Amino acid sequence: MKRIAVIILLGVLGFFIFSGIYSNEAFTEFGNVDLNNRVSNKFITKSVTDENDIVEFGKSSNLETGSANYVTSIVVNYRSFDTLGEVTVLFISSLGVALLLGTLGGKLTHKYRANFILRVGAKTIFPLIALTGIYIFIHGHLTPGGGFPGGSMIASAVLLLYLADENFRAKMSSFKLAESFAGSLYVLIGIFGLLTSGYFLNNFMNTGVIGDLFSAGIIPIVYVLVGLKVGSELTGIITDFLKVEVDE
Amino acid sequence: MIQYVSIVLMLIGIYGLLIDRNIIKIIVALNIFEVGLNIFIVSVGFVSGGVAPILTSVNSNSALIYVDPLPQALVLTSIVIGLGTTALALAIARKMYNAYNSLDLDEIGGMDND
Amino acid sequence: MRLISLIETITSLLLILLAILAVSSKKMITSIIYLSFLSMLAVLSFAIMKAPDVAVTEAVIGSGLVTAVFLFTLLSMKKAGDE
Amino acid sequence: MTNPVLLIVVPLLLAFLSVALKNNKKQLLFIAAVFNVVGVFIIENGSYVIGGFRAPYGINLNLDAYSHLAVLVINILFLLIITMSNEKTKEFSTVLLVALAGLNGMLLTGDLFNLFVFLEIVSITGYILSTESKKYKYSFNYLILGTIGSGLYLFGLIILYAIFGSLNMADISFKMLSYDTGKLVVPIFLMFIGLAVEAKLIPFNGWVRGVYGNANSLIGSLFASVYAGTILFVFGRVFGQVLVLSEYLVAVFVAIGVITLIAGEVAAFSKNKIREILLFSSIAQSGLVALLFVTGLIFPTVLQLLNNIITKAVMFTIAGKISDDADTDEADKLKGIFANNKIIGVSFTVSALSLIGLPLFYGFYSKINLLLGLFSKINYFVAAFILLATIIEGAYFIRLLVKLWTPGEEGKESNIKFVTDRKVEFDFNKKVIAFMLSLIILLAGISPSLVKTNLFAMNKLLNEENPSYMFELKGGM
Repeated sequence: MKRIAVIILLGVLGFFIFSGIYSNEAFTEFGNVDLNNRVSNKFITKSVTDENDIVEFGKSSNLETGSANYVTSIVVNYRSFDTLGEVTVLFISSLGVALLLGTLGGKLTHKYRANFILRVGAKTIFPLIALTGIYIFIHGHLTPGGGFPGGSMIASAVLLLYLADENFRAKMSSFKLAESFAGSLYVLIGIFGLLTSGYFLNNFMNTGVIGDLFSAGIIPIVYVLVGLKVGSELTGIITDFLKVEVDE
Repeated sequence: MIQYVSIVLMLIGIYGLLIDRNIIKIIVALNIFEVGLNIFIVSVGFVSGGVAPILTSVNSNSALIYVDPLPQALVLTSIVIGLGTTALALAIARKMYNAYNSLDLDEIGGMDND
Repeated sequence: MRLISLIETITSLLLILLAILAVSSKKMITSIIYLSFLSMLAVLSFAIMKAPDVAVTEAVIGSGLVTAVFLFTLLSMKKAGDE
Repeated sequence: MTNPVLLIVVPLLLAFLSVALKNNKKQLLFIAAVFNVVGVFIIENGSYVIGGFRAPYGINLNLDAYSHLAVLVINILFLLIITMSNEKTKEFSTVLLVALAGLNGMLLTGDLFNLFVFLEIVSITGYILSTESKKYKYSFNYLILGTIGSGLYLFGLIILYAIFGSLNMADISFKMLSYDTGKLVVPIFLMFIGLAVEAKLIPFNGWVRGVYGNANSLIGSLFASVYAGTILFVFGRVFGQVLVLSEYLVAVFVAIGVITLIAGEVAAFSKNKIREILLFSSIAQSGLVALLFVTGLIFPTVLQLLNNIITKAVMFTIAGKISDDADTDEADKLKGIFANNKIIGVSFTVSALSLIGLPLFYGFYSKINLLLGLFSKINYFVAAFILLATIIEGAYFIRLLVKLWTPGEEGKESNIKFVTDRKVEFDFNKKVIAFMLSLIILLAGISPSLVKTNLFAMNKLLNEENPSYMFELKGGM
């Protein structure tokens, strides 16, 4: 009975949403978006502060933001403040998980023993995955990816170790230290920009030639910090989830 | 097509939230809602025939037609926030299970652990 | 171009199917597995919509870590339930 | 030292550091709160862009008379509350630091997506704080409702982005002026749901009873005063100033506000536990403030909001402390409790009477102002409901006060001996600050001109014609 009521309710809601969205001609149809009507057009030509007609890969230099990946340029430059908030969200939820589960003393154990291949394989693959993660966040301004997937990849490498060896536990104190260090440095970079140029999180370094590894000013630095922070936070969450109540 | 689907996914997520009484499945429904929302956000920036918003040696200048990069940046934020809330929700769910020894909201609702 | 729209249609239908399965399945574990598949299909749809950054992030976080955390939760509850 | 971004990032920096400096967490929290209180007096109004990218493209902070008043009040209240319940802050120091950053961010930001991020930060700190009571089912309920609410807010916001191509508050507001707002009912309503969950409006407030009703002195007063104040200030910003509402939506929102107001007051009337009375009164006040913001009254609404959050800070701290120590907060079991704690009793009484709006108290001034504002808008209907709500409010608060002051006579549970059994020791901090706040309420009630002239931000709010986001529009896009 309840099911039918809910379905009818959602049908009405769905009709309301669909008709509300698609009866409005200003809501452009899927695929027909014109970027000139949006703020993004200035992100594409990188001309928010400087006038710029065209940006060319490997040629244009010293633009307002030097990232070849537009998404990265938004995430770490134009809307960097959102990213700081996002890192904070992850920080606070890992803290919340730690408050809830961190005090438990027991260890979650699985019933089966990991076989030889998993045990040896995990130890071999671990550095590879971790390195891939690091590669991803160092190249965040050139290729897809960046701090968040890179950091998560490091955490999943640790996860693999947990799966292979149920007695293995990461040393959380060092992860906590890395997390605190990376977060503080992110804010301090922002404050440094505020002191030198009057804008918080200002890109105060030379942005170089688009497409070079050493380009884009503070973007790679910030992304490495974000990667480290996300990696240690997620490792913390996973480690806390592997704790269980001690049997009485 | 995929935009309509994303809205339907959100509705299915809300349906799950209203119908399910199992804590874990409520969190699953919440995740379905979030996946739908994320697809919707990305779809708002899609340009048919557009190029992925990365300058490379192939797509080497900004005069090409790119898809809107801003919604993609927003989705990155949204995904990470979703992970944060899911982890916290599951941690609370575990605590609930320990406290009430049940995962059913109807059963838990009747209990009072004062 | 044709192929893309075909893939898009199939992805869309599968997305809805998996969402319904995930919501309606009785067992928690199957529900979680369906959610994991749903995330993977979301990755595909992000790729179709030319969003590689989002696709990479969703692949690692959405279908990887979220599933792992869900499974750990379930595992810990099963343990408590056994005793 | 005049950039308001420091109000957000300094608490955040200290929060990150507090993970490494575990032993000094409490001190760091205190430092940040004091820093922010000093900071709100030296920041200067204006629009501040972050990262050096101009406003509709980058994120900006918008410090005008409205948000300046808001950060002033919220930061001072935050400091007072953590000082009052000093003994309970240790475990949650880092969470509170992040909450402080998030609250300031919500009030200052000039970008709707950035607002979403800060809203999530603040709500997550809220979920974590609510687990303190160990009533996990209520925390879970709160988390699910809050997450779905902010998801819907984001959904609505993205539809607005698809239409206007911008996320900046001033930019969207400017573009909306020349747009048929009747077509924007769906996105605006979705955003409304998102904020209404946190603002405790009916029917999105299912979480409030469990969370507020079990909170201790620190967390209850934080929720009822600082969190509620912030979310209502933001509500006023978004729905009173940024988004242009169509008449249909205004009617719906006012109806929701009126229903929340009346239902909240009636529910409060039927309760016996102190915290439940207060929480339903909070719900009612939220409805009142939200509906007034929607009708376009800014100054009187802000006065009423201040009345609510200052008095609730005092009352929730006292109620929380009573139930922490006495293990109950049922008024019938606590008869005469104030006879042993006169200073606390007086503070509580002054706050309650001010909330009702009796003459001589600050609340009278704010209520008169908002009624006059409604009359000038020829909105007698709403005014009648507010008067009705005031009568109910007066009835239950006076009933409660009588119970708490007069020792119980006969009856099974409520004899005098019982009162002396449940003795509550209020520490020095609570006494001094609660008394100080009630003095302020009295002083502001006796001579309202003090409020007008002494609070510099309020003064500007009165004088400027449109006291809100106009900086950005003047700056040009």
